[in-house]
Amino acid sequence: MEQHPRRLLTVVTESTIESHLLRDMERWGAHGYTITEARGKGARGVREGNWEANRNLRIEVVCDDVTADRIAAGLREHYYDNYAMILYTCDVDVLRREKF
Amino acid sequence: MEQHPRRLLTVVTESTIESHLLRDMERWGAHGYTITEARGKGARGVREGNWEANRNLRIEVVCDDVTADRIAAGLREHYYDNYAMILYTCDVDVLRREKF
Amino acid sequence: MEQHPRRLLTVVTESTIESHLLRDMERWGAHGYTITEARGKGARGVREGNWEANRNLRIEVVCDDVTADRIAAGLREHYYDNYAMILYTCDVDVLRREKF
Amino acid sequence: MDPVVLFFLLGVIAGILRSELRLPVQVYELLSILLLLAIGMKGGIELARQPFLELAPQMLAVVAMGFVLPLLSFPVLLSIGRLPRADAASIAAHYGSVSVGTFAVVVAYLGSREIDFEAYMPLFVVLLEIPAILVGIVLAKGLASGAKLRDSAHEVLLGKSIVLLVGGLLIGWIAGEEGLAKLAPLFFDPFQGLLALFLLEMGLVTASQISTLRRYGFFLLAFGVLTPVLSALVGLGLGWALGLSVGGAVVLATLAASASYIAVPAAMRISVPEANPALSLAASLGVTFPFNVLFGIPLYHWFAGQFYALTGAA
Amino acid sequence: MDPVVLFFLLGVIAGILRSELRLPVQVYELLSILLLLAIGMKGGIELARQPFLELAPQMLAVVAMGFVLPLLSFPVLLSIGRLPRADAASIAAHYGSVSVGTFAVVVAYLGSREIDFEAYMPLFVVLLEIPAILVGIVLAKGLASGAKLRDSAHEVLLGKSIVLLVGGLLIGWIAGEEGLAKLAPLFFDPFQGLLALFLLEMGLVTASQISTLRRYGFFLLAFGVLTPVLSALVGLGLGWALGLSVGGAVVLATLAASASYIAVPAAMRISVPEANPALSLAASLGVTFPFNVLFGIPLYHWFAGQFYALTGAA
Amino acid sequence: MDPVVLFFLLGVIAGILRSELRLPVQVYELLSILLLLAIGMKGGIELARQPFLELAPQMLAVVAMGFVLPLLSFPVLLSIGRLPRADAASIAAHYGSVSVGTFAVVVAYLGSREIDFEAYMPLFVVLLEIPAILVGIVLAKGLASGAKLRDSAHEVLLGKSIVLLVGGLLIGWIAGEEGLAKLAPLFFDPFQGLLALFLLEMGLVTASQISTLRRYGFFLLAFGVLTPVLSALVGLGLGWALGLSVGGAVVLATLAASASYIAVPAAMRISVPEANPALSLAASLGVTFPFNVLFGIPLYHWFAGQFYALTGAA
Ligand SMILES: Nc1ncnc2c1ncn2[C@@H]1O[C@H](COP(=O)(O)O)[C@@H](O)[C@H]1O
Ligand SMILES: Nc1ncnc2c1ncn2[C@@H]1O[C@H](COP(=O)(O)O)[C@@H](O)[C@H]1O
Ligand SMILES: Nc1ncnc2c1ncn2[C@@H]1O[C@H](COP(=O)(O)O)[C@@H](O)[C@H]1O
Ligand code: NA
Ligand code: NA
Ligand code: NA
Repeated sequence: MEQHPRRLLTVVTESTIESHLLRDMERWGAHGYTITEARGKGARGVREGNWEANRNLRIEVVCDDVTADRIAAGLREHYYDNYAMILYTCDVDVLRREKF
Repeated sequence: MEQHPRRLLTVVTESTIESHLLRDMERWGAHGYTITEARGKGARGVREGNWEANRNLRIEVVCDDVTADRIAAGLREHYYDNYAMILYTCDVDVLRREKF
Repeated sequence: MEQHPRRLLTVVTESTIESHLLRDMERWGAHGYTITEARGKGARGVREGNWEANRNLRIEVVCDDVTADRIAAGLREHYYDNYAMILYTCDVDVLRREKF
Repeated sequence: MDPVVLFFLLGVIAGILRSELRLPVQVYELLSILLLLAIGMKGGIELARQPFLELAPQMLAVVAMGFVLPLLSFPVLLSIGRLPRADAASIAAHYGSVSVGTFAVVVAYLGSREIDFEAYMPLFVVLLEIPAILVGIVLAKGLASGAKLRDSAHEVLLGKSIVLLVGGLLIGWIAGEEGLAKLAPLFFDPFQGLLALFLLEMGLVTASQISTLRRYGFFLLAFGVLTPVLSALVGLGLGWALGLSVGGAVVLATLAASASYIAVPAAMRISVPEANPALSLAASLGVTFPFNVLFGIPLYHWFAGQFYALTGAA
Repeated sequence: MDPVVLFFLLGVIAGILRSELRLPVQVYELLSILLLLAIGMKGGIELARQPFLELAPQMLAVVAMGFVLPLLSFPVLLSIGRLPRADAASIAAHYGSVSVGTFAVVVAYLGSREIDFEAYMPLFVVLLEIPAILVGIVLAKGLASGAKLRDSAHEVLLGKSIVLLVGGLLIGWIAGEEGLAKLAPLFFDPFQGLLALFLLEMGLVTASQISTLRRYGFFLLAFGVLTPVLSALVGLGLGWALGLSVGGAVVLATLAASASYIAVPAAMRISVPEANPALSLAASLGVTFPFNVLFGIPLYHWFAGQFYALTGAA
Repeated sequence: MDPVVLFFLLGVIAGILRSELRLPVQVYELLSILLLLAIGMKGGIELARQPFLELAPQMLAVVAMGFVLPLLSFPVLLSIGRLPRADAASIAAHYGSVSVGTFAVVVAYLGSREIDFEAYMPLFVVLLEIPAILVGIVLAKGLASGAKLRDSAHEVLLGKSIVLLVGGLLIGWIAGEEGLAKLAPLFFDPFQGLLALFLLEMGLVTASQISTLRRYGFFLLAFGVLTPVLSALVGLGLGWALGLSVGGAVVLATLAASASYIAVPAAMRISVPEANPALSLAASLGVTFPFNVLFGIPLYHWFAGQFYALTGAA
């Protein structure tokens, strides 16, 4: 079956900034996103997810390389220093490329 | 440590079709699956996950290449046109190949 | 943009062992982790996630190859035989390597 | 205005203003479980009080209405609405079936005005939920869809709302009023409060339908307002013909007027997947639900008053 | 039949018919938190009414029963059941400990029959929860498992159920009946309703155990029915020996008969991981819980009536 | 000690002992929705009883206090605390605003002592929530932050707590006491129970702040205890000047003393992201909230008694 290479960009970050972050990611070229509720631990300590202030979101965006780079650059510039956040990308194959 | 290459197939789709979808995926060869609740946005608009009709599921299946292709083909044929759905695959390494 | 190769290790397992597992994974070198609630099916049957005893967790750790191997080995030795558990790894790129 | 309706408005306004207010979906589920069980049990308590067989003719008539209503709206959707066959069928099914939320609101409405009605009405909710779904599938797929029909009927029967309503009915029937007295502090006493919270959430969901509505324009809006009014007249007439009290006729009119947004959407996604769910939900949730809650129910009450006065039945 | 038991049956039937009905796990958690706190507080209110020291002998005897019960079933599991040592030990621990859900049902049962019992019984629930776990670990690992034992005791003591029960006890003890009156509308008045919902969910879970049961066959079934009956006799005898009222003896018999499905499974997963949890849960949840709820409790009540009449104690 | 406070202690102790006890975040959300709506509705019922305009001067004075309080603590944080400008501004905003949880506790405190207070106090909660946020942003960013300010005000106004409080107020105002009577079994009767559960959860969260506290040391601790006491005196004085009853003055003192941990943290994360949220939460949740709940409120009550006796106002 014909498959098309794309990038999957995953961000784990504070849920407080959800609406701002999504707006920015769409501005930087994301055509869609998937969100799951998460908790975790990292450089900024434990985020247990048991009340407003310490919930994480795990946001996934499937997109082309250029968009992935643009989003990653945007996140590094505008968010990375001040928010609990990690970001990683990996190669994936998608079925219908026109969606992403 | 010995690791074995497999494919990880991820589907994000409407929660309404859960039972049908899982039955089909097992029929197409999945030996297991992992489900997380999700919400998101895509070509079919925002799915906020705040009530029955707009919840998403994120389903992962680890399997061999042939099964991944069969599942992807099945989803494309039977679901892709009529449901909010995306699907992507990526290469992973697993520990005990006999499980997948 | 400069990106650094790392490994993403994903474990899906029973939620009962959460605190023990996280303690061990940190001991084996994980600097952080992300947890989402999950349910699923595998060799040990359906885990519906509707009460204490059959909830799954999906734990992700981004780390270097050596740590990934150490965690995988530890899990295989101490957990794999007795618990509902799968584990897979894949290659990812991260932005700021010093975090992982 | 009933305070529960104020909660609905609060939800709609918060939604339109894009407030951060969200109810966790688990709270929505808990509320709907409690409401469905409470409604079922109330009906069951009442059923226990009277010979079941006496109700059989009424039940048959109500089921017949469930088969007829979608047949009336389907041609309109097809010809005037110029909708594809699948969409027309799906919307017809939504409007032929019922909304438990709207039922709860009319019960609260009559309750706060101390108007009696036949307390076995929850039975009619159950009976009306399914026929329209079957009609909808046949309209979309033709009569050849036999196996699909059986599957669908099976799935709807085992869907959350029917199981809880019927389960509640049976529990109420078996345990009776006295047996259930101890459950009142969870299911009956806070009923209005639970309904208020539920309507707050439905208000938020309704607001999120507005953008779809805008896209599909005037026809959906007109359809979503006119259909319930006309269906209410059908329900009202049937209620009168069956000898129901004024209150009972208002309830039956409201059931006829209400459009499903839980059981039918789920069934249509499976059985008529090519129908666009955004369309039917925008109509049933975005137009008809708020219309019924805010204006329809008082209107049907007024209709019933006039009609029963005219015919000398009241 | 108590209406709460009807909810359990509704859950079981919905589960067997593969209905779409699900309770969100968060609702399950909320219910169990409320029930545990309410049970604890009720016990605490009662403890405040009497000198704690007078209870010490009873408490010791009950703890002793917690140590003895698993020792009785372990050899049966090993020899007749031919189970691996770890599984036998784990199941013995489940049956030596108690189920708070079953306790709530017996309390509701006696309440609706207006049979009094010693109101400090929740204290016994707490006392019975732990000893069997320790015995189970020793049976599985031998006495060399000292550190494991300490860890396990620690974890169970800090597990959700003990913390909420003991916390509730202490709050009830400190605040007393009057102090807690204002909390009644959340914790005490809707208790039966909360229990009904909880049992609905447990019914669904019970139904999901049936496939496992089928796989492991007849022995589990027989064990899951006979053990509670025999344990109930032990509990009944002890209750009589301690001078409890008939109601109190029924409660203690039911506690002895009940098998844990919350605290013990969690502890066994950590301390005896090689035991198969499917086995113990199928027995305790799939057989013993429904047996106790549906048949056991009335049976133990009948036992107690006979026994107390015979001994002239009633 | 009020039983609701015992629940808070239970949470703190369970948290410190690293118990497995967790409340699902959805339960936390449900509880806060119910509490906010209930508080709002109670205030609204009262507002309906008196001419709104008569309250205007009091409202203005309270808003002014909201602007002044953060200006008082900011220099202290900057000079004695040696904190970066952004952190000082953020913490000042937290302490200038209010905590709805603390408000609920003082209401329960006065209620169980049968001390009356002006029942429109929830209005002040709403009014006090926002000014300090605006001051905090200006302190951090300078007056050039015009657009940011507008955005923030907008976001806070549409945040969950304001929408529910104001929505509740309006519903209470429109429907009045009688209209809301049917909602009492969900919102008003179980209020203390809901608050107890909420405090149990807040106790767990408080316990999780302790490690941060340890890291940032003595200054935060001292600040978190002294600021509320001094702010309470400001609130008390204002209450007296406005002619409030003793009870009313205690409430206003407690509002002044309380530090936000919901609305302000969220606003600061967006508008002053370089401020470290761990710092402000450790102070407001880890120190000031427990201090107020356990010691502060009785202390402010005592203050008020002395003060009103001295000035002959009581
Ligand atoms: N090494 C890691 N692997 C997986 N997830 C991580 C890792 N580090 C951080 N996270 C997640 O990212 C969130 C923010 O990370 P941080 O900014 O490092 O505190 C954490 O709460 C975790 O959920
Ligand atoms: N580009 C994307 N990246 C990540 N998730 C997506 C993307 N597009 C769609 N999704 C997810 O897939 C669901 C269905 O997509 P669609 O059929 O395009 O509406 C959405 O609700 C999202 O959760
Ligand atoms: N092939 C698979 N693909 C995705 N997830 C799986 C697979 N097999 C098992 N799982 C997940 O891992 C959990 C434990 O697996 P198991 O130990 O095989 O029962 C299951 O409950 C699933 O959530
Ligand atoms: Na209808
Ligand atoms: Na037992
Ligand atoms: Na303050």
